[in-house]
Parts: sequence; structure tokens; C-alpha cells
Amino acid sequence: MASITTRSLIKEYPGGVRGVDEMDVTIHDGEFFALLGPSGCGKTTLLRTIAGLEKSTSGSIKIGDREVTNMEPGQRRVAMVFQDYALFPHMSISDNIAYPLKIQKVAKAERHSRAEEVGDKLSLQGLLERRPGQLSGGQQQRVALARAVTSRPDVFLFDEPLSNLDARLRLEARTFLKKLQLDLGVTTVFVTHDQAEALALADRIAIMRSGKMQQLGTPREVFQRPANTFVASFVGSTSMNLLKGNVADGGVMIGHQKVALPADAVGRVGDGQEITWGARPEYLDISLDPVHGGLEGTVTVSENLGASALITVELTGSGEPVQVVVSEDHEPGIGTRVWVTFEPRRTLLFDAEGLRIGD
Amino acid sequence: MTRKRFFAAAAGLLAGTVALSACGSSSAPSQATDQNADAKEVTLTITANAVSGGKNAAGADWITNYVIPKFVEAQKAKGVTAKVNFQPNGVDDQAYKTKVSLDLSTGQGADITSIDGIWLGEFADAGYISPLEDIVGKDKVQAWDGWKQIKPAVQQLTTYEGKQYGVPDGTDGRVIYFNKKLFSQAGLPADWQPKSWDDILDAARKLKKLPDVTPLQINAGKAMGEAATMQGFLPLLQGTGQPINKDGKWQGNSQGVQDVLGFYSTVYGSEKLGDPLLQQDAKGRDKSFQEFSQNKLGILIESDYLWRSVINPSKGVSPMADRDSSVGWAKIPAQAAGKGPNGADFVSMSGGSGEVINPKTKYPQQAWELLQFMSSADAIKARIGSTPQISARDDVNGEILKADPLLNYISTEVLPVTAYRPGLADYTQVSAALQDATGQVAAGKSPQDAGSAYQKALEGIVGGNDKTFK
Amino acid sequence: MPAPAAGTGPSRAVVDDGDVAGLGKARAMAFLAPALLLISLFLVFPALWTLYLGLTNYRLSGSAAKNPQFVGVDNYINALSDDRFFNSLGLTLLFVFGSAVIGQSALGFAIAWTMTRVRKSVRAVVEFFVLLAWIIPSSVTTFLWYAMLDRSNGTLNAMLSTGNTAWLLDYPLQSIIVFNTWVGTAFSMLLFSSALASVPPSQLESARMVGAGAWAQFRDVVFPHIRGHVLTNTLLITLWTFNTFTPYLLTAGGPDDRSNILPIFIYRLALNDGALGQGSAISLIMIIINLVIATVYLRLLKERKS
Amino acid sequence: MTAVQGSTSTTRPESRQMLRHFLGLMGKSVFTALVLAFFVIPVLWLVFAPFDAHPGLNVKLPEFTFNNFKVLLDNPTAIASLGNSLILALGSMVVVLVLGSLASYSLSRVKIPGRDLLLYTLLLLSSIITGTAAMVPTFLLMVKLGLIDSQFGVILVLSGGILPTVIFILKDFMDSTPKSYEESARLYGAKPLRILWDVVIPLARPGLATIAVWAVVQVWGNFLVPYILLRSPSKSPAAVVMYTFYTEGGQPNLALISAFSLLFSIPVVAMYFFVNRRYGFRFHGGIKS
Repeated sequence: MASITTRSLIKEYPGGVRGVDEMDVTIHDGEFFALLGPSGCGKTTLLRTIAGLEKSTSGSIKIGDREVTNMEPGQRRVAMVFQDYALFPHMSISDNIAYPLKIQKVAKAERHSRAEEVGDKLSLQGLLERRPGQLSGGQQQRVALARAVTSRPDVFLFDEPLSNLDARLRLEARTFLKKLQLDLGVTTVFVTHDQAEALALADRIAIMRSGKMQQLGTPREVFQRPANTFVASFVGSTSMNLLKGNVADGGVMIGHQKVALPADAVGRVGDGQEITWGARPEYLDISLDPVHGGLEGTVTVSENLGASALITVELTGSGEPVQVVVSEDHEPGIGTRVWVTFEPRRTLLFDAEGLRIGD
Repeated sequence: MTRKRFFAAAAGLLAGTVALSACGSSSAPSQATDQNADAKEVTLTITANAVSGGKNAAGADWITNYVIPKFVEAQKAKGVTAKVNFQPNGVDDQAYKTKVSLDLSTGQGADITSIDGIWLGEFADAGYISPLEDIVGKDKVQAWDGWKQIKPAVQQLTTYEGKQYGVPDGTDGRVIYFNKKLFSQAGLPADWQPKSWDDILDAARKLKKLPDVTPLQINAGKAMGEAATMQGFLPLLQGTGQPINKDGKWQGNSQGVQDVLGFYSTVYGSEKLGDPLLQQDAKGRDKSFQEFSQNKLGILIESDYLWRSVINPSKGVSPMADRDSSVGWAKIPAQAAGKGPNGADFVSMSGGSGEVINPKTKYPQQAWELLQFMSSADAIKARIGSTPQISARDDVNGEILKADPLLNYISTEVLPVTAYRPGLADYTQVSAALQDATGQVAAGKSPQDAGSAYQKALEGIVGGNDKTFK
Repeated sequence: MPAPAAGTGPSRAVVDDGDVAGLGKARAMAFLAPALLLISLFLVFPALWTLYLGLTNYRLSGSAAKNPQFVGVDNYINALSDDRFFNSLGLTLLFVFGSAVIGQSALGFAIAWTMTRVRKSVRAVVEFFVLLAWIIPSSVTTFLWYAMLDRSNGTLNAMLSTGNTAWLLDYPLQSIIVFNTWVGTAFSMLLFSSALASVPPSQLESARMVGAGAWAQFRDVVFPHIRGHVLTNTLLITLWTFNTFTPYLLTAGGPDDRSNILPIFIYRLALNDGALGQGSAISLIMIIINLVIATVYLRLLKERKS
Repeated sequence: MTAVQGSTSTTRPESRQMLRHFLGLMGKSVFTALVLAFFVIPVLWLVFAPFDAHPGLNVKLPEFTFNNFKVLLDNPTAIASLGNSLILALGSMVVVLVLGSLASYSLSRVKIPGRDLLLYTLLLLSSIITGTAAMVPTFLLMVKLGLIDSQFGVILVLSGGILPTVIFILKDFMDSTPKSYEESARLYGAKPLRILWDVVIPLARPGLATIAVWAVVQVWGNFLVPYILLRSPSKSPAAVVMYTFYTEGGQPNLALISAFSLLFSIPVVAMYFFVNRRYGFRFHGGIKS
């Protein structure tokens, strides 16, 4: 078990593109840590650099108190589960699971019993003599996990391990993964582009963009208090409403409508300052009657989400769309005139650079 | 070989400037003639284009079953332990020649090598072989009593620039074969003997009237290879009075050459007395044999090989059960009576092979002993066995050819008028040019055009027209 | 040669991209070295030596064997002023174009394409026989075809009732083109089979949905996927066909040089005439032609892509 | 798919569809039959002639006999030569597989400067070696190395000649194996040779098997190299012995040639069968352009 620390880590590709740019991050011992971001943001590069599959250009990586920056991947005591699982198609499941032990020159009999033991733990009983090709996607994923577990690593590295599964299986596997990690207590770094997966699984999430860290925090923090507009729009199953406006008279002018200053921003902005006002659709509500401090508009689209509905409201005057999640009982018809309401403490303000105003 | 040596050698080679001449040939003078003359243990190797169970199997079996044990035995009686190996080959002559050249050029190779007489000049010029007297000593060579039995004409086979390079082991002669059955159908005599080229053409014209019969086969073209020269062009050219090479000069596009090509033109051109397509066939010669054996071909110029090995009723490849009664033969006439060299009426060409000693042999004296043994009357009789063949030795021929009318005929009637090809280095290329010329005429080109193309090719080969004559 | 062990340990040199197994340059060279050593010694070295021979009048026997003279580019001038060389070159180009580019590629593709839509058992049988032609040693296959095309007893004449047509004499080039197609189609068929398997069926289907005909499907869907295979295939079979000597066993270059393709021309020059210097020079010319063809292929395919 | 279109189209195009379908089926069957005829008919001679008491060049039902084989069995070199061919073929196969997979793996995974140029140059040079002009240098080289009359020497020369093509084709196979397998093994501490052996070789097995057959076929039929380099009759491979069944005058002995041709062909065909059943026989991969 070990923590992971990177210091000024840079991975530069030929041509000067930086996959990882000045990364300073500490992943705590036993933590379930997610690397989240759109494709090409460098999260997989960071993971592979930690694994040693990519050589860092400069900076250092420590696992526990071991300096691993220049170590061979095989010496870093890390285990990785690949997106395609990388199960050796020519070996039985048992041999696949025991492969790390084979490298460690563990005797055959013991390898076999360890594989069986791990296989049991991961519900792979009865599959051990098969070949990977004969297994379902979910089973293959568990075999890949089992192989990682067998090597008793200090660190698990998961590269989008759930993305090859269909939606239903993915939820199941997610729960399984979380439980497994809790049981084993091994420091785990998990790369995903799916924010829901990251929110559901991780103790902490690092959100990356163009090789740079955007925000590091608990799921709650990144959801409720995104550091910038990028994080705000990337995290959440519906993205945050972000409306341009400016500060006036202790409030925020969006078009010609005025809303209250978010709680965090009080006292930190001055009149005339250009800002972006943000509010999550889940934290907004609508009223059919005029409400003071609410935003007036007309319903243009309604999308059913099951127990709730996502309503798009076009604001009167500016015509900007605002999305609101309403419970199924309060779904207004298209064309209805509504007022969008909210609690000021649930709203955020971002400055001209897109950084959140407040602490 | 040890690995170390292997890599050392490899490195040496890679390092680069290996002079071609150092590797490419061995012009170094032969070692002393008496080297290892008193050795008690001797290893000798013989090679020939013969292999048991395949090509020239009889020759191969003779070496393994007769020559080697008998020679080893004879040596043992002298207190010498001899070990004699045989390296068989079963390939076409060009491949065999290549291998032998490579072997001799590097000082490897068998101590005794069987070669075709016409390679002699090339090999000698390349320094691959040396005169016998240089290898084993003049006195030793002259001491052999076998020379008396070999006619001077036959000795020419292994002679180059006046020196003996080896011992001839057999010769042959060319005659005109004809199918008596077809002849009687065409109203031609069974004891046919043409006296001129016109006689041949007249007979062919009569045969032409028979259905499904090719009247005449005169080999032509590259596909026939040396057979086009030896069984076609050269016997005809001989009949015009001038040999292909005279006083070191080659015969160019002379009147004689024009007459010969004109003859081809008559046969394959206007009158279609022969089958021009057959001349282009890579296996045309075999097919002509097959046709002859199936009574589909009337007249054919060939050597005794046809009689012995092809249409032989018991061992031939295209056996002819009634060979003895239905195949006739005659001497090849000159263009017209008295037109042959020195006014001869009839002509022929002969070839043959011989054995040479590797100049790099470790045991020159013993190799010479082995060669003498192989050329002894008893050994040759053993080789010839039950299928008579014309040997180089008169004593053997007199004894074994009596029973075979054709071979006896060749030995007594043809060999006196025969000629050998010049054993000159350029011969192979000149022969190729002649094959080309005959092939072109058979394919329809005019004798004039083919002749001037030949002249041009010839000058390229021998280096200028001062080395040719007309 | 760096020892293989030099690359291990934590202080190893920077790893290349794509080097997924962590070979490193040093170890990569060590892996490559045995093959390169063998190739240098038994291929590059004799090949360079051959090129040197091409500058001499070296012969297998005769006085030029003893003292070969450096003749510079004479052999090349001779070759380039020799009608027979150009005849041979023309025949070779026809032979390569006919039997490799058209024959093997087209037939191989047609078979591979057809075999994707027949029953498995039929496919297995067809593939077996096509491959058989390729596997049987050349000395045997040439004999089979010699028997097949024979003038008087040949199977082809019997089948087609073409009397005594002497195929090998009347149509020598055509005969060896058909023969070489017969021998070599297997490789193209195999390559195209696996290439076609790599074309996503969904793309073919969507092309059909918008009404694309067979040609349009090939051009817009199949070809882009198999471009690399077409290149590999054309390159290899062109080189192989350019250098094949096997037709010699069928026609020996004849009749009258009408099937005298370059490898046979060289063989006859080097072995029958013993003119190794001249033969070596023509070998180099042949390689240069091969090089030009290879470059043209690479260009063509690159251009069509962009 | 016909159904999809058929249901939405009117009657006339529907019948045209049917016609097209029918014509397609006809074309397919005719083409398949022609292909089979083209490839099968020449081989028939090999099936019948060896068992014929009087084989000719034409294909005919034999006057059945095993005598041709009996004659071969009596031939001192014929049967042994097949063993020699096996030695040469398998020896070369092992050499090119071992050296070829090491080299192609290395070339596939590490960008060595001038890699492509090197490959193409070697490929082009290999065409000289297989030709006749290089015969003399090769022979002289082998004389210097003391490898005349050595089967090992023949194996080296033949391997050197076919290695570039082997590397070229194997590299395609190696390029197309997914990289995550190797990375995974590497993370567990496997060293490159180990990865090659545990992961890459098994994954490339169909390719290796196919190349193995290809290499064997190349060596199996080679006449000139073993003929020039070997001396002892006991080492002659079948390709050399095949030529001995011609008479002095160059005429083929059809009985022996047909029987020997069959024996000569069987081992390679058997090897193909084995490989095809076990791994599937295929070439794949294309140059990435």
C-alpha cells in the first residue's frame, strides 16, 4: 500500500505537445482516485507515465517512499487493467490470472492455487480452464481484475476498465469494483471520461484538460463548487447553466433581468464587472406565477428523464436557454410562460477568465 | 570448423578487399610431381556426371563396383591403403560444368574429373587443368602403354595446344539413320546410301508423300543446343570441304556456310521436309527420337547414342522392338561426291569425353595410377559390359563391337573419315552462334540474313575479323 | 555489439514511443543483430561481390576466369546496346504485368471475394487446390504443366480438341504467364482473404443502403480498407515474379528467345555462356528496375490516399 | 438485405432484383467451377501417373502398379534425399523463424533510423542472391568459410536469402498485434525476451506457422544452391535427385519422375495440412501507407 506523488511531472511528445504538463499531485494511500477529462486531455498519459509505460520528460514520481521515475514498469509494483483487458488469448483463465506469479518464478502448484483463490474472490469459479475468448465481457473484465489482484501490487491503475461493457453491466461492474477496492484497500488510480463513473467511484477526482490539472477534490466539491467553467460544464449528468452577465446594484444582470448575487460572491465583485452566472439544472425550479428575483421565460423543450424532466426555458429578452430539472408532477407544457427560481447559495459566479469567484 | 575460425574468416571477408583473382582462380604452379608419391595412405576422389539409379547409371555403378574396389585391392597388394570416393552427379551438362569449374577454380574438387572434350580448352585457359606431364612428369605419362591403343584422332579429344591434358574414355560417330519400313512404303531401297545432299532431299521428298510422316530431321536452333551443331551444322559444313576452324581461324559467313544454311532453308522452308516447330521445342530432340521410334520420322542424323540408348529394344528410353530389322544407316555424304575435306565423299563428326587430373591433387602419382587403371582394357571392358559402346581403345573396340553391326560400322567405316570439334576456348560460344543461325533459318529467316548475323556474332566472340576466314 | 544485459536496470536510456515492451535501442539492435549478421554475410556480401563482378569481364572458364579484367561500365554498355536484352526486358515486363499484376492479383482477389459468399466446405476445397499449386515444388509443377501443354499427348489439347497445338512453342509467353498465375495466385488469394475480413460489414451495408453498386462498394469501402494489402501484395509478387526462374524448366526461354525473361536471360548468359561479369551487370540493372517499380507503387498508393 | 429493398420497391425492380440475384448465383457457381478446373486439372497427372505401369504425358486411368515406388525404394539416393530435404528445410525454417521473429519484433517495436530503407534494400538484394549471378561469390565465400559439403552451410545460405522476406512479412504480423498485451506483461515485470516468448510469439503463431510453410516451400524446391555447395551423395536433397531421373540424353524417365514427384510433394502438402488445421493458413497485414 502506498501513496503516489508526482512533482512537476512533464511528458512532452516529439513536436512539443505536452500530454502531461507540470503535474503536481499526491494520491493518498488507499485512496480511490479518478482521473477525469475529455479524450485527449492527458489523463491516460498520466496513468501510463505512473505505470512507466511512458517515460516522463522531466519531474519525478514517487510510489510510497520509493522514487520510481526511472524504474522499469515491472519494478514499480503497480498493476494495470487495460481498456481491452489485454487478456492473453492463448492462455487459460487460470494461466492469465497467475501470469504475474509466473514472472516472479512462483512454482506451478502455488500459482494454480493462488489463481483459484483470487478467482473465487472475483466470482470466476468454473471458468478457470477456459480461454478468454469464451468469456463474456463482464467476466473478462473480472479476469483482468483478478490478474491485477494476483500480483499484489502497491497500486492499481485502471484505464477505462468499464468502457467496453454495455450500460447495465457497467453499473453492476462499478459497484463490484468499488466494493473490491474497499476490501483490498489498495491505492487505485482510475482513468475515465465518464463523469458519473468518477463521481460514483472516486474518493477524490482530478479533472484534466490539455495535460493540466483543472481541479482536484472530492466528488461533492467538484460537483458543487467547480473551480472553473470547464469543470462546471464537464461534471454533472446535465451540464451547468452558464449565462453571461454583469454585476449591477448588488445583483447580476442577465440580459435585462436581474438575479441575486450568489452567496459566495457577495463582497467580492464590483459593479460593472463582467461575469458568468452558473446554476445546476438540478438546483433550479420553475414557477408558473411571477416570482421576484426569478428569471422569466418560455418553455421550448421538455425531455423526460424518468422520475423527472429536463425543461429548456428560453429567457425573455436575451433569448438564452436555461435548463431546469423538474419532478414529473410539475412538468409544464411547451410554450408555457414560467419563472425560473433558485436559492442564491446554490448559484455560482465565474470571472472573465472562467474562474469561480469565492472560496 | 571452430566457431572462432568461422568468425575470423567471416570478419576477414567482410573487411572487404578480397582480390577477385586471389579467390577466383588458381593460377599457381602445380606442386611437385612426386608429392606424396610414397604415401602409404591415399585418399582419392572421382567425379562424373553419372549417378547410380539415374543418369548414366552404368558409369556410376562401374566406378563404385569395379574401379574403386579393384583399385583399392591393387594398391593394398603394394602395401598402400587407398580410399577412393565417388561424387556422383545427375544433372544437365551445364550445371555439371559449372560445379566442376567452381571446384577446380578453388583448388577443391575431385582428383579425377570426367569432362566433355569440348570443355578442355576453356578449362586449360582458365588454369583449372594442366598438361598431364606437368602434374605427373613427362616420363611417367609417356611410360603408359595405353596410348598405343588410342588412335591419334581420338587422342585429340583431350589434347589442347599440342599437350595431353587427360585420357579419352570414349568416342562416337554420326551417321544417317533411316526407317526401312517407311522407305519401302515410299519405294526407297533398304540399302540406301546417299551420295550427296540432293540424294537426301530426294529421298525426303518421296517420304513426304506418306501420311503423318515427317521426312527428315536435321537438328537446328538453340533449343537443340549442341545437338544442332554436332548432328546438324558441322557434319554438313564438313561436307563443303572446309572445317569450322582452320589454322586458328574460324569460318565466317563463307559460301560453305551459305550452302549449309541453304540446305536448312530447303528442309524447313519452302518444301517443309522437316518440322520447324520441333526445332524450337525445349525437348525437341527427345520428341524426334520418339517419332523415329514410332515410325513417324523417316531420316535422322544422330550418333550411335540413338542406337544404343534410345531405340535399344531392351534398355532404350523409346525402345523399338524391331530396331535391328527396320532401322537402316548410312554414311553422311558430302555436299556432292568428292566435296569433302581432301576430296572425301563422306564425312562425320565425333565427340567424346575424357578424364583429367586435378592439378591441385595431393597425390599426383596415385591419381595417375588410378586414371591408368580406369583406362585399362579390362576396366573399359567392365564398364561397357553388355551394352556395346565405342571406346577410346582399339583393342577393346576390336573385341566388343563385333557383335553390334552399327557400332562396328562406325568404328570401321566412320571413324576414319570423322572430325573432332576444335578444343578451343571459344568453341562453346561459336557453337551457340551456329545454333542461332540454324534456328533462325528453320524459323523462316533467309540464309543470307542468318549468315551475316552469324558473321557479326562470330567477330564479337573471337575479337575481330582477322580471326575469321571465308 | 552491446550486450543484451546493458539495457536493464533503473537507469536505462529513454524509451521510444511505440516501444511497448521496453526494448530500448540497444536491446532492439541486439535482437536484430543475429539476423543482420546472417544477412550481411550470406546475402549482402555476395550481392556486393556480384555487383563488383559486373564491372569485370569475369567468365566461368577460359582465360577471363584466370585473369578477369576490370572493364568498368562496358558490361552495362553492352547490355544497353543489345537487342536481346531489350527483348528480354520487354518480355519480363509483359510477364510481370500479365502474370503478377493482372493474373495473380486479379484472380486472387476474385477468388477471395467469391469465397466470402460460398459455403464453407466449397471454400475449403477451392483454397486447398489453389494453395496446392503454390506448395508443390517447382520442378514438379513445371513437369505437370509440361505434360498438360504437350503437343501430342497433352491434356489441354485433348480437352479443348485443339489437335496438335504446340502451346509452349506457339504461345510461349502466354503459356508461362498462365503457368505463373497458376503457381502464384495462392499468395494473393490468402492476403486478400484476410484483407476482406478486415472490412467492417456495417460499412458495406451502409453503402448498399444508399444504392452503391459493386464497383462503387469496392472503390469507396473495400479498397480504402485493403489499400495496404494491395501494396504489400503487388510489391511482393512483382519482386517474386520479376526474379522467378521457374519458367526456364518449361520453355528454357525459347523458342527463339520468345519467353526469355530476364532471370532466364541471366541464367543462360552466366551458366551456358559462362559470362558471369555480363550476367552480374544485368542483375544490377534488374534490381534497379525493381527499385523503380517499388518506388512507383509506393508513390501511387500514397498519392491516392491524400 | 434483399428483403429490405424488396419490401420497399415496386414489382418491376423486385423481379429485376431476383434476376440479378439469380445471375449472381450463376456467376458465382460458374466462376468457382472454372477456378477449380484450372487448379485441379494440371495436378491430376500427379495422382494417376505414379501408379501407372506405363505412364505417359497424358492424364489417363492407370494400369495400376506400385512398381514405380518399388524401383524408387531400391534407388540408393532417392529415399534418403527426402530426409536430406527435410534437414535443409526444417533447419532453414528454424533459423529464419528464430532470427526472423527476433528481428521483425525489434523492427516493429523500435524505430531504428532508416528502418524502412533497410528493409526494402534487403528485399531487393535478396533477388540477386536467389539468381544465378551470385553463385560464384557465394561459392567462393563458402569455400573460405570451410562450409562446402556442409548441410549447415546450405541452410545458412538459403536462410540469408529468404530472411529479408520473412522479416518483411513477419513485421506486418507483429505490427498488427495489440500493444496492450505486451504492456500488461511488462507491468508484471516480464523482460523483453520473456514478453516475446510468452506473449508475442503465441499471438503471432498463425503468422509464424504460415511463414514456416513459406520458408519450407522455398527451400524444398531449391536446386542450384544445394547442388553447387554439397558434394557427398548422401547429403543430396530431393530437388537435386529429381534431376537424376533424366537419361544421358536428357529424356525424362516418366515412371520414376512421377512417383518421385509424388513423394517429393507429400511432405510439404502434409505440413500445410497440419498448419492449416492447427493455426489457419493465412497471410495478413498490409504496409501502412
